[in-house]
Amino acid sequence: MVTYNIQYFALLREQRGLDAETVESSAATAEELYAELATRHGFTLPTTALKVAINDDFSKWQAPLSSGDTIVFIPPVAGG
Amino acid sequence: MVTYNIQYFALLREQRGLDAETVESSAATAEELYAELATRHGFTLPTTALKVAINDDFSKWQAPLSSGDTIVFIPPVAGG
Amino acid sequence: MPNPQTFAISGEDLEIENLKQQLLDSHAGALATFEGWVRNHNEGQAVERLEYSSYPALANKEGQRIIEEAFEKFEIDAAIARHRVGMLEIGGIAVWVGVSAAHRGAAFDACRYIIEEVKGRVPIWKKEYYSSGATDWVNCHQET
Amino acid sequence: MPNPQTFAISGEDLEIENLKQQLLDSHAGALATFEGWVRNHNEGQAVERLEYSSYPALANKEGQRIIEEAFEKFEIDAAIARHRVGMLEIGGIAVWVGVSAAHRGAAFDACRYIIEEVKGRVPIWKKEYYSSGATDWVNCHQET
Repeated sequence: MVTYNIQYFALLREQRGLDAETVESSAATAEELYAELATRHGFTLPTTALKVAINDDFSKWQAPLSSGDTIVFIPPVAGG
Repeated sequence: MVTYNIQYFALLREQRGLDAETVESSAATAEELYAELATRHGFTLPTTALKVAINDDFSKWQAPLSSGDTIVFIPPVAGG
Repeated sequence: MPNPQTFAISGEDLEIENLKQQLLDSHAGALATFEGWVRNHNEGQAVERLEYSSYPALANKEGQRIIEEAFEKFEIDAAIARHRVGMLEIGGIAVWVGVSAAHRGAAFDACRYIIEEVKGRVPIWKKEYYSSGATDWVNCHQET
Repeated sequence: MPNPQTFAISGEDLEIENLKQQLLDSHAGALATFEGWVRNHNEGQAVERLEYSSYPALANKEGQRIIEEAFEKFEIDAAIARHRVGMLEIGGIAVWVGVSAAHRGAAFDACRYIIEEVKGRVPIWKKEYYSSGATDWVNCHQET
């Protein structure tokens, strides 16, 4: 089990009821981590609708995570 | 011979040294009238570079003129 | 629908904030604008100032037609265009076009249409005054 | 070249005259701008106000990248983009983009590129508050 820092924005923040949390997980990729959190917290957005950022940069869902990484799941953007 | 009112703008005003004049001419079209005035005053622009307005509307060079018409020869525009 | 004030030739400095306010409309979501400023050079020559002149009766009529065409071609809410005449210094605003629309694509398309057509069709002329002391009527180099 | 202030997320009202002044440059002849305002309706629902939020660290980085891309793609002199976050009322300005260039085509193209990319890529979200009392995160309707 490793430690990840998760930040939540927009709809995910609302569904989680938190801005950020630290989780212990055996997930090796962002994709696995989201699946775990979505099940636990009832997130409605599929990964196909999301992007992911690791340590404040866009990343692939399959990129390997390291302990202490900050992960952000990015709901569909709607600026402007 | 009929009477035409001519207004000059931009380069033609400079070459004629007048804003406007009334001329007596036997020209039946704007094209004939311009040829006559260009010869008399040394205008440098060819009709292919000009447009013409009769009574404040764009017109064809071959449109027949009537006595008392106001004719403007329009140098290449350069707004903006 | 365009109103009679949508296009005008102006002998005074353009009051852009004021013009923009006229485009404010709670229905509109997008505003595209274009400003043309006097540049300090043209085709390699140092420009000191510019003089714009127009054939007002036809310029206003043709400008108005262009705005009406923009309303026919694009889904826009409001459009305003102003062209300055008289002597302008470097950095002075020569032309301003603003278009509001529900969607940005139409606002951009109409704004660009209006400025292109104004530059191509409206009887306005530009005389450049160069640092060398020479002057020139822009676009008038063809000889008979 | 773009400077670090070219793109920013702002929690305060955008001061557009001030931003425009930053684009003034005696070399530039053309300024294209885009403003996005809060509309009073969206997809048939009456909107009372909007709340924009962002993921600031990545939003600023991605916004800056977009401006740099615009400099690579188009012959422009300067570009500024600002996006408001927080609660906005109808008619409030959500986003502003301004691009100056020697020629109008590049100014329009770059301005449009920047706003399209900002809307498509920058992590900013919009929550609509309807007259009915309901709220909605725009674009978040897909289900797992």
